[in-house]
Amino acid sequence: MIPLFYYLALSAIIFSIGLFGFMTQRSGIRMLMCVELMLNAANINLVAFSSYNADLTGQVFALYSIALAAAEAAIGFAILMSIYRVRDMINLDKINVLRW
Amino acid sequence: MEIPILSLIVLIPFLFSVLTLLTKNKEQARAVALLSSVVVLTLTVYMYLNFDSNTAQMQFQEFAQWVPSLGINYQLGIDGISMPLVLLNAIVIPFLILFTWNDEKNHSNRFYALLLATQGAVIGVFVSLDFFLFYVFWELTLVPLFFMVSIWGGPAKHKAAIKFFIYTHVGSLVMLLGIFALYFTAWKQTGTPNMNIEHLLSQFQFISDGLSRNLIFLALLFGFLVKIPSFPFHSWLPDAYVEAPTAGSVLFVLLKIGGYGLFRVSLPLLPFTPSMDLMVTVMAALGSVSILYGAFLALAQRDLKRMVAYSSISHMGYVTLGAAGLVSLSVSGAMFQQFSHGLIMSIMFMSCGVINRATGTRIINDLGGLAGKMPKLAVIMMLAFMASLGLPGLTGFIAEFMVLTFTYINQPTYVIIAILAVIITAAYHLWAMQRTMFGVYNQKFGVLKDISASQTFSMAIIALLILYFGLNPSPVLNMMITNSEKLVSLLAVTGV
Amino acid sequence: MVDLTLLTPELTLVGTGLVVLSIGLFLNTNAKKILSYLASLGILASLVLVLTNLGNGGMLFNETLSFDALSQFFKIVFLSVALLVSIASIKYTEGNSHTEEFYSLLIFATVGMMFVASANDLIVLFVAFELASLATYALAGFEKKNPLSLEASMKYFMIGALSAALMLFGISFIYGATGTTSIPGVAENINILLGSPIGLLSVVLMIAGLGFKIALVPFHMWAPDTYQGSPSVVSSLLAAGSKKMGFVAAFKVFMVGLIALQAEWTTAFALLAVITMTLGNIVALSQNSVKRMLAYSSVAQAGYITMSFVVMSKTALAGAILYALSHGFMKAGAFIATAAVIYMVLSEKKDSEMPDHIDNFRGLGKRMPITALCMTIFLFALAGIPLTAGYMSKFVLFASTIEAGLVWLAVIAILNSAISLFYYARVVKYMYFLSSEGEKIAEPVPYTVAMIIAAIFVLAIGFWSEPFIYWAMEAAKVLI
Amino acid sequence: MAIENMAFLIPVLPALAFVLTFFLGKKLPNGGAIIPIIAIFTSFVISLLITMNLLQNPGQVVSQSYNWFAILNVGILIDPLAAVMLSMVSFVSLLIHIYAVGYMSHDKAQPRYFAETALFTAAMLGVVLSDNILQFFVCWELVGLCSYLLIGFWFEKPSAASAAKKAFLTTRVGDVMFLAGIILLFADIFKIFNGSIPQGVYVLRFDEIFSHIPEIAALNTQIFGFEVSHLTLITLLFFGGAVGKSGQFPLHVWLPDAMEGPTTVSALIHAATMVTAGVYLVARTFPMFIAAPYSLLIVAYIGAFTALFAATMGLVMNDIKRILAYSTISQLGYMMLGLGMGAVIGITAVGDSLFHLINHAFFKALLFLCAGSVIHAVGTQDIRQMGGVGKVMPITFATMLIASLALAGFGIPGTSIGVSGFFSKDPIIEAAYLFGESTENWFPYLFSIVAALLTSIYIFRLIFMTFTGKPRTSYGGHESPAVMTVPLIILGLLALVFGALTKTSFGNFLKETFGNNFVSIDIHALAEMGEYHLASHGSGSEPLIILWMPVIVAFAGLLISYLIYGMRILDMSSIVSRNNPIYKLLYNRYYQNAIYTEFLAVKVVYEGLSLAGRSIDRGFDWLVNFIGHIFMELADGLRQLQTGVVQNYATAVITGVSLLVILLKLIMEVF
Repeated sequence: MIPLFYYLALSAIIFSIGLFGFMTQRSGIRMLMCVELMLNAANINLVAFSSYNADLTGQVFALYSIALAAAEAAIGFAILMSIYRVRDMINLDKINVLRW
Repeated sequence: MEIPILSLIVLIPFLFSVLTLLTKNKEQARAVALLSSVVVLTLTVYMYLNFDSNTAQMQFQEFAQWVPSLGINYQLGIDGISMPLVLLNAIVIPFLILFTWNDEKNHSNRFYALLLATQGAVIGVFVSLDFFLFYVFWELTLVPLFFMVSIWGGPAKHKAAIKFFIYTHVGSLVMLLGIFALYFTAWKQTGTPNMNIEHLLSQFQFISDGLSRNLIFLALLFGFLVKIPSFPFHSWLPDAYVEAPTAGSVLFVLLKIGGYGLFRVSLPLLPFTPSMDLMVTVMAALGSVSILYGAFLALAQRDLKRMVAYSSISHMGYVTLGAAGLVSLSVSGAMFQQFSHGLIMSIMFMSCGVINRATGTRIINDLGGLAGKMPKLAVIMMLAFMASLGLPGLTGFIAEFMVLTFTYINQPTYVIIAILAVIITAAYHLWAMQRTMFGVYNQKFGVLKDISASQTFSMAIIALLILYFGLNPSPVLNMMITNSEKLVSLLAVTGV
Repeated sequence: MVDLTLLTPELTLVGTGLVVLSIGLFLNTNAKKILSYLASLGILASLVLVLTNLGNGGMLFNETLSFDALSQFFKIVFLSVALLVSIASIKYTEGNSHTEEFYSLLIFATVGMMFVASANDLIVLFVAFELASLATYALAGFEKKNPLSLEASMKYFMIGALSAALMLFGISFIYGATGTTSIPGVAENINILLGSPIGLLSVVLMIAGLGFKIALVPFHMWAPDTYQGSPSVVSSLLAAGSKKMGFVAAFKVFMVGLIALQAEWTTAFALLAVITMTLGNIVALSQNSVKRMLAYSSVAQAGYITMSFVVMSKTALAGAILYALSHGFMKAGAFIATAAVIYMVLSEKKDSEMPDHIDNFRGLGKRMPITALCMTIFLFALAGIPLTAGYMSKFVLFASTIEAGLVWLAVIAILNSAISLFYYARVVKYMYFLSSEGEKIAEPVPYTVAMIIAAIFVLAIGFWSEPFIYWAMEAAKVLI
Repeated sequence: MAIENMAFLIPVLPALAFVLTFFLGKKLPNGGAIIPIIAIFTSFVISLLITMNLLQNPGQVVSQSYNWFAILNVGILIDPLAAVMLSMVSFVSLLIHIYAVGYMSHDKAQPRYFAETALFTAAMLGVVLSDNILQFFVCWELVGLCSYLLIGFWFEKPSAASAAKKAFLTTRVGDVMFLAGIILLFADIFKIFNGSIPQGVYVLRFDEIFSHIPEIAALNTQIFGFEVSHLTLITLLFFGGAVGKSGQFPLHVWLPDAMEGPTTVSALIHAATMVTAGVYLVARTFPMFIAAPYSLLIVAYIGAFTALFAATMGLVMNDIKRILAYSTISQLGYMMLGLGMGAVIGITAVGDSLFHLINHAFFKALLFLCAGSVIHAVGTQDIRQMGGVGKVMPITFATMLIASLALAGFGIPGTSIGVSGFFSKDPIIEAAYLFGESTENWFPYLFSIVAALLTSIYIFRLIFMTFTGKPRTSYGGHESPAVMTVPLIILGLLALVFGALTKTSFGNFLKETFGNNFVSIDIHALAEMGEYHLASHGSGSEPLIILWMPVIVAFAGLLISYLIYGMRILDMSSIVSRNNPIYKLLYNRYYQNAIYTEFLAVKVVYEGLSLAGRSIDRGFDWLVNFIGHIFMELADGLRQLQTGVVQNYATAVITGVSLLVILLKLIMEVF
């Protein structure tokens, strides 16, 4: 069967992609997607570990985190929506009234 | 069961300061303030009369648990070191209130409230035997003075207030570090936390590490030197003293907690400080330099009040120097200097205030010939100036003579430096006297009224005290000597 | 059948939240005022329940929830902050059609924090953590017409999501290494990670995840913007409440779970503590927005509390925990006072650019005497002037560093608090020494009540510290 | 009750008078002058009685001591030395007070005047009868204060105010040396007792001090490589104090300016209550001086030089009071010289010097009072505008003439014919000759003899220009009222006969002082210690020319000034002119003012040191503010990090994480 290392490598790659995207993307939507990537990378880890440790906790945890991710996305989109209402755009790098 | 007199003299001012806040107008405020200060004075005098000046022990002790889990207690007591200073405060404050009796100030209720609060805090520092309590009062003295300067102060009041606040706060924090160190090392040794000052001081010698002992001593010393203030930590003083309203300056003068700390804390620790000789030298050097430096700068000032402020630096140098003398009489001389300096400077600042009020200027060269118009002021101010330049028969001389003479035994060099300053001191006093009081009257001031009855009364009483204690210092000096002998006997243990 | 008495406070809160939410659907805007009182009552009730349960502890739901001195102490902190906030919000939500949402969010956030406080398992911890976060994201953006509020919540949310991901990633490694998510269980099997890069990585990830809530530099950058932008009452909840949640979580994760990796995280926290307090204090010096200044000051205060991770002694923890409590009252109070001022400013001119600008504090002593007095108390407490809660907790905390022989750390902390005095005193100066043309105005009752309560506690902790220190000690015993 | 129990009243009564007059004076006639007069009269009576008592039985020295504070005491010591001083001071000051009733009658500040003079007298009396050096110093300072107040009596006059300040400051310089001497002395005795001073021993009492002279002399210190005995140091420091108070070179500058006060004050200062204090200090501590190597020599040289130096300036002054001022300085020089002669004639020196002091007190007081009444009548102080005053003011003229003769010292050696000055000044000059003989140091003698010549020249110049000839300006002069002339007459009589009456008894009486009565001192042993060789043969055995020399120069002086100013035969205009450098030098008083005030005080101390200090202080201030400034700058810099762009925040977070990982990794590697 596939060695654990592969999973870890995969999740690491996904996570890094997420990080990179989060830092570089302007649109709020894309940034949210990057966050999802990172969360899922974590989930991969959890699941992989749980199967290798032969213990279900990890998978339960993964389920929880998926649910949470959904909730988070909901809130996030809500915020972005209302921003869009007020500012007619969601390029977050333009939204820097609060600074210094 | 006898009355907890110390708690009373500490708490009454605070209590009444709250009452004063509630008063509606100036008349009520000053009346309440005066009442409080008079009560405190009577209590203090009563205590003084029942005070045994032949023992160095703490008297009128009070004890109550406060924060047992940290060994913090509410513990008060008074001895020969603190008694004169408490007396000084109790005496001067009522007359200070009388002095300001007819001043036109906005919100005088706040003013008197702050004044009383300061008194309470300062007395609290003197009588608390618990380091925590000590520090609490120590810091509390800052707050009312900060407000007083920034509300009723001169043109540059805000800068001065903040500077004074931060600067001295830093000093106190460094001191606090030292206290912590004492506290925990003692805790480790005895296994139980205890903030009692005497206990902590007695544990100091068991700290194995010499370096940390030096550091602790230095931290505490720094805190005190900033408050005294001694060269080179004095730069907060001129601004604060000058910008403060007259009463504020007087309160600053009564703020003798720095020197007090020197006697209460530093000297007992000294014998167990590894590099003791170095420390003593440092203290002596700073003391004598402050004396000389302050004198020269006073000579350089054009503003009368600023001159007085610098002269105060110069005089406080005697305290440090005398403490470094390590002879019982030099130490008590230093203590007496604190007492006498408090009295003298009070009048000096009052005079500055009066002159400024009357003529609208404090620039020495603009003044002149006031003696003709304000004879009463002239007489009192003359006496204060003479006392301040160390004229025999007045308190200043007793203190300075004792400090110089008895310090010479151990620290000849620094005494010689200090003696040079005596001439300069005379010089700037006489110069200022000549330019303000004598010579041709500057007509642009028009007709001046002499100082009011209340001002005359309050200044005259203090002046008489200066004269009395100058002729017969024993009433306060003896208790000082008793305690300083104890302090010095500790030193003798380590063969000094 | 498990005995749920220990859980009653949380249950009460949840109940209140749901009730408020559901009733709110049927009420018209003016009538919604009741809800705020209702919510406040609910919070008060659960606070009372916690206090009654004080002392008896235990585990629930096969040891995923633990009820002990620590958790209860922090619950008290959260609930009292929540209570202050909800009382203050009576005024804030007045005539707002979304009152019920506000309060339910507030309550659920509190519930989340409380669960974090008693979490004994990483899953519970994470979920509760997220619960609180999500609720507060929404709260921060509560003024959904106000671009600043939205920007605040957006930043808060974005960084929050990022750090949640980081934390989860970290947890995943810990789980992988130890095979369990129960915190004590982790503590037993963590030794595998000793000195391994994975261990180090997971430690750092956890620090990042929690440091976001604690607002440790460099994970703090959202905090000033969010505190400034979001409604003051919410800022006070964030600063006073959810920040403490980060601490309690960190206490559990590091001091219980990852105790074996102490070497790594002590060093990390040492660095972060110093940087945090210094940067916070220095940047606060040059702020003109009072809320932003308070934000930086709370960054700095976080730095102080973090010192306890470096010292790791019973006194230090007691100090930190006490500090958490006092800071809760001080900061909540300060923000509420600011809220009052903002209310005043806005009631005078609607579209004021920066209503919490320090110039609006001119002559406050005359215009809003009570507010000014309370604000002064809070500020001096934050600065650590004796006989206030701030001084007492600083005293214990700083003292403990000396006790542990970390003089350098103590010196840095002391110097920092000396710097901090400057910007606190500055506000006092504006309130009392600078005059303004504005006339005296009636101070909104709810704000005043909240502030007075806070002020009373601030002074009480300062004067009569014994019981508080005792509780803090008890709580500290749980960790060490 | 025994008279010595009333001794304490001597200073206390005038002090009381001060308080009373100060507060009640306004309500009484002539500013309550009566109070101090009565008080001082009583003091005088008491001191006189004590003196009488001592004359009969020299053993009964009054000596009382009480604890003051710490280990220091207050006390009274009246031995012959003190007794004569007391009587003189109280007597002269009494006369001056009486005189002042008339002189000050037009001044509205009379009460203040009489109060202050009373205090002045009290302080001086206190100096005289104190039994320990500290009390001595205390009263000494009070004297200084009173002189300050009185010189600046007309404080509206800027010149008066600054003169007062100058007087106080200059004497202060001396006082500081005196204080330093006391401190050093105390430290030494402390050492001798090695730190534990037994109960009831007052180390600063004169008898205590004298009993430790040998030990103190044994202590040495290196100063500039010279091995200096502490005794020498202490005595020289004391002498420094004396130099200040007694206006010896180089601290004499204040005395001429002190003329700014009322003339009566000048009389007090010059005759009775101030300048003599310095001489008295040296006399009081004479045992220490004679035991200290070189000290007496220095005293002698300074004295002799001052005598000459001041006389030269006296020659050219035109202000009548200034002339007298310089003559005082010069006479004080003689007294110091006399004391210095102790190096050869031992204890007798004290007798001679004090004798001159007393006589000088009489005739100098007289001179001033006469000058006063002249000024009172003429309304100017410039002798060039006077002339012929003798006709309008016969009594004043007569008494003034007597005083001048006394000052110049006319008399016939070997007989008891002569004015008081003669009997007291000649022994000093003769001693100076002896001194030259036995130590080959001839300068003192030369100085003193030349000074004697100049003295007689300048005083008769004054007489001739003032009283003889015809008025040079129109002044409505009149003789002064009785209240002023009576004191003149009394003083005149004394100036005339006092010397003749007491010339032998006085010296013997004074010898008793350091004899066996209150502390037994073997002067010869001390002199050995001081490496002095007391001349075997006493005075009076010199060659005749030496005996006659002083008188001859006195007559010479009289002649010269008669030719110049009386007959107007010799024309001095060529000499007395601005373009004559010597005259210019003298007239500008050796440019002391430029050197002391403008250079030392202003340039060096004020502009140099204090202003420098001020800039240093600015530096400190700047430093403090600068630190604050740095923080504000930092704040402004660091807040720029907060860009407000959420992506950057994310970057910050991630960078933080990675940096932490790397750092920790490294740290873990290292430790």
